[in-house]
Amino acid sequence: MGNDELLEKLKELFPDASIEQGNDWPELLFEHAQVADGKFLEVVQTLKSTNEFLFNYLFCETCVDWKTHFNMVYHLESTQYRHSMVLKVKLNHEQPSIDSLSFVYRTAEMHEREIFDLFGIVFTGHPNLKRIILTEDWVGHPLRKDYDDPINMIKL
Amino acid sequence: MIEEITTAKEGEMVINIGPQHPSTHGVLHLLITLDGETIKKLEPNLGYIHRSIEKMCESLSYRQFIYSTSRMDYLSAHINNHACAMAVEKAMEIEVPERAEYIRVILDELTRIASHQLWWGAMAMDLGALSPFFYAFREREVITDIMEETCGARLTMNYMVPGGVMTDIHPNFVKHVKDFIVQFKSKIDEYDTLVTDNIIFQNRMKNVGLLSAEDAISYGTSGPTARGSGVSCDIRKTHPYSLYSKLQFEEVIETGCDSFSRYLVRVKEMKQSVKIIEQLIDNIPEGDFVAKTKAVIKLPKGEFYSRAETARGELGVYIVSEGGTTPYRIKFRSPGFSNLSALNHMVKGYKIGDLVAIMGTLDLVIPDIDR
Amino acid sequence: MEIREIIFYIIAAFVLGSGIMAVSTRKIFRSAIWLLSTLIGIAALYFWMDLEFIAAVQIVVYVGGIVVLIIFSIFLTHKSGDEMPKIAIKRKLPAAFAVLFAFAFTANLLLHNSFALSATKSFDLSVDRIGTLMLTTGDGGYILPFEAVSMLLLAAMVGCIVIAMKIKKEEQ
Amino acid sequence: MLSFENISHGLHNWLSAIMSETPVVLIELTLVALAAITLFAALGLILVYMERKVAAVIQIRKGPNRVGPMGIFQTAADTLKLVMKENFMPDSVDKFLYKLAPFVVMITAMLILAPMPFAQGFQIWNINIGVFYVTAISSISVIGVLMAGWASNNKYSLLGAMRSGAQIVSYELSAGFAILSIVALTGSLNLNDIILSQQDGWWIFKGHIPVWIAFVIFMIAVTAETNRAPFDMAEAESELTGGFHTEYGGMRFALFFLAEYINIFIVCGIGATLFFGGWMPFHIGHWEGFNHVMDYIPSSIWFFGKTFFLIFVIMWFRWTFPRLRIDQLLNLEWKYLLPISLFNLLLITVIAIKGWHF
Repeated sequence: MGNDELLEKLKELFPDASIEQGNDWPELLFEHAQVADGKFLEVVQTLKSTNEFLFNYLFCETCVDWKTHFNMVYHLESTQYRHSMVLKVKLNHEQPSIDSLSFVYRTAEMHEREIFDLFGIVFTGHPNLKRIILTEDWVGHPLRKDYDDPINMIKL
Repeated sequence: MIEEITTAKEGEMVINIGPQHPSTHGVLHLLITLDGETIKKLEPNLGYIHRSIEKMCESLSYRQFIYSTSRMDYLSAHINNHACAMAVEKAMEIEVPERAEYIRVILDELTRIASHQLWWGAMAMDLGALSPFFYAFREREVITDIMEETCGARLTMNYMVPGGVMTDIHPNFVKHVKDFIVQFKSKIDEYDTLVTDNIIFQNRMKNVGLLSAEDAISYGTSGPTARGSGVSCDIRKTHPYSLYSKLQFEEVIETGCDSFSRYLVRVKEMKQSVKIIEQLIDNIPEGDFVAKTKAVIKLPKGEFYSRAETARGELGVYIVSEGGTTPYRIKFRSPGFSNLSALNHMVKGYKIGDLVAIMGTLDLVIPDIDR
Repeated sequence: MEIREIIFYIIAAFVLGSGIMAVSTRKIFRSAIWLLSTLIGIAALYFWMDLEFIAAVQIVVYVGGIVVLIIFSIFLTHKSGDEMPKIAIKRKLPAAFAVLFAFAFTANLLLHNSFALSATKSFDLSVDRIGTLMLTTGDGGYILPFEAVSMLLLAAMVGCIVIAMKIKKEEQ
Repeated sequence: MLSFENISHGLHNWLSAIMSETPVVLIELTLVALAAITLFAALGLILVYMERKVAAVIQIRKGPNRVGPMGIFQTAADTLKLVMKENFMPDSVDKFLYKLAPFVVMITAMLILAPMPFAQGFQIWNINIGVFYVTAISSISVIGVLMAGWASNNKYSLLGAMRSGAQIVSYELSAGFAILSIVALTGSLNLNDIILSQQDGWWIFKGHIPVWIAFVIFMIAVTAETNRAPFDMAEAESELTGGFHTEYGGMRFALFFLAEYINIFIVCGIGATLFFGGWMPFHIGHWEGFNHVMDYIPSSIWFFGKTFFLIFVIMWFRWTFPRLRIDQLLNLEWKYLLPISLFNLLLITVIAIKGWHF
């Protein structure tokens, strides 16, 4: 499916989300409130199992700290149709949390642990949510923009 | 971690593989729970070589940040640099000169061969055969010599820049690459006689470390690891970049889903890479080796994602730009990290000896995982 | 003293010493090792007596077989490295009596027996003869015990296989 | 002609002439012990050097070539380094057993040396049951490995010890059956008798294909028994980092290392004696001239030549094959080697009874 067609289909399916064409792929953006209470899993399941989409391959999962809020970014691809899309969820900055995708895409388990480690986002329903890269007694989340380590960080 | 050791069930034993262990090829730490010699559970514990490259890149310019990626997957340094350069080029809409593209692809494929050769030797060593390592390095040495001549470095190349390559190729480049191809073709059969056809080797690899196609996709694996499970995922074919759409080569796919399939994919890929180089090496066009770019690169506001096929799988470079001279956020989707996540699934119920063999076929490079 | 005697006393001291260590040490693995050296000492005694075949059999059966099995089972037990608890006096006493009795009994036997050397060699030591005796049906032949033992071993082997197969079924 | 036989007999006669029996025995014991230790050291140095050179040839590189001409003093320098090294010991090991283990392995290797016929009439102990003695004593060496693995208080070591225990106990059977087949053909357990029975041809030539099978099984089984690759499960450096000797260093490690090479020498010596006629020279039928030339080569050269050839074969295995997995290793023994060697022994017994061999 081409990007334009995909865009139309997604608009049909999620009328209340903000959908736009990004640089590469269609981008689907949800507010956190829209996908709270387990609805996010439903959305992802729809994307994964609807016959037209079949987004079965989560090839990148990351997070961006926008100082006022976090954006979770999921890059999805269908290994059958070879089309891709970007799924984004806006999280609030104080207590960021979102449903874990680790049972939909197994790869999310490690990626979410990394994001938890470096951004401090809590994934509800994750089987083993603890720090993966830093030591368990580390304070703070280094990839946040407000993280500061005056001893080890060199400011250019 | 401590609590897991103490909560091990009666008759089970928890063992630390690494961070200093001969077969993790780096500072990977695996915590495995054993029943006798059978693995019940495996948990990777990362971060021993974590340098926070993503955070560092937030304060580096778009010319500088490419160099830090040579240190990620140091065996695919050229391809990493290529992916980053492509992300910047895409954002800036820079047209890369034809000559630069040719040089880039040739070097990418040479890198792939060199990486696979190192893997081949190291994996045989994991299985207890020490000699193949030396045979692999005999050919690999020629490639690193070519690299040294061309870029001045043997491991961390830093040769690709936004818009092309840093310097023109050495006058002897074409001749040396051709010599290499001749040597490689005469020696590749030795690899099969020494390792592939060995019955002990085949018994160690066949039906070990099964990863079904479905699981391979779900675990986000890519590269030879996924292609060994019958998943078509070569970025060079599925999302062609640079010259790959014009080139004649096959995507190697094996459907055995076991360690041996992953092994075969890599060995056959080396032959495909040689095929690609042969198509290009005689036709390198004259012209500029780098496009004219501004001294200070400023990316427009937006998000840019570029994908490239490294020796280990799909490398994704995700740049979020606020319009400044440095990226706002960079994410490197490294192939090793996702491939490692499938390890627990693959080794369950196998022996320690198999763990080493399976880890060998995943071709892990630890700095690529930790970043 | 002749050299043969000196060697005998060295071996005897070794056997007795490691025997005492085997029962008095409180670490189970060390106990097994001391038992092992006792058995090796006994094999050495056989060698000293020029009973080479018996000595080699002693080593193959006891050292190569039984002690290795004992050590394996020690490996499989938990806390094999810990010291065992001290034994209470009331359990030591009966043991001491038993030892005393055995000692008195053996000493009695030894003192009342005359160890007169017969002029002719009373038995042939060669392996050929042992083998022939094992399979002789007539007088002095050991074919019946030999066959009985082989049946017993076969039964034991079948039993082992049955037990091992049962465990496998349970796992599935 | 000057031979080992004459030297040893001359020495014995001379000593007996000048003193009584007890001091003679004592002096001879000391001399034998010294000779054995010297042989040990020399073998260790030569075999380690040989292994490194063989490995180098197979791996298309040069190997040691700096210390002395062709690097022949490299192993001596290495030994010096190992001797000078601190004998560290990790905490919470069973100190007594930890220190004892290398010596057990070493002493076992020394004991097996006793019945080896190094040359015509030259042997430390002409024991009547030579082959059986070797099999018996070699079963002790596993105790040293188990001891080392357990006493180190390290899980890798323990796993290595368990593996090696299972492995050695299993492969002893096949090695035993292979040896038995030659015993069946010769009708004697004495190593000298076995050699003398090969006066008119070595068993490997006389015994048809069954002896070849027995020889192949013997080589596989002894490779496994000496813990050499492709059966080096007990060390398995890519899996268990060092197996049972992970926690050993310095001279204690060197003893394990040395014992491994001595064991190789011994099993290859036994192999050469059983299948290749020990110190017997190579003869061809009625080629009198040729046979006469062969007779001029000293018997010790024949023995060492054959032994070193077999050692080379075992080294060749090591640098070519990948390692087996522990369950494959045990399957190979119990499902293939053992039934084959049992059947083969039956065949050889028939050949021996019917007198079908040459």
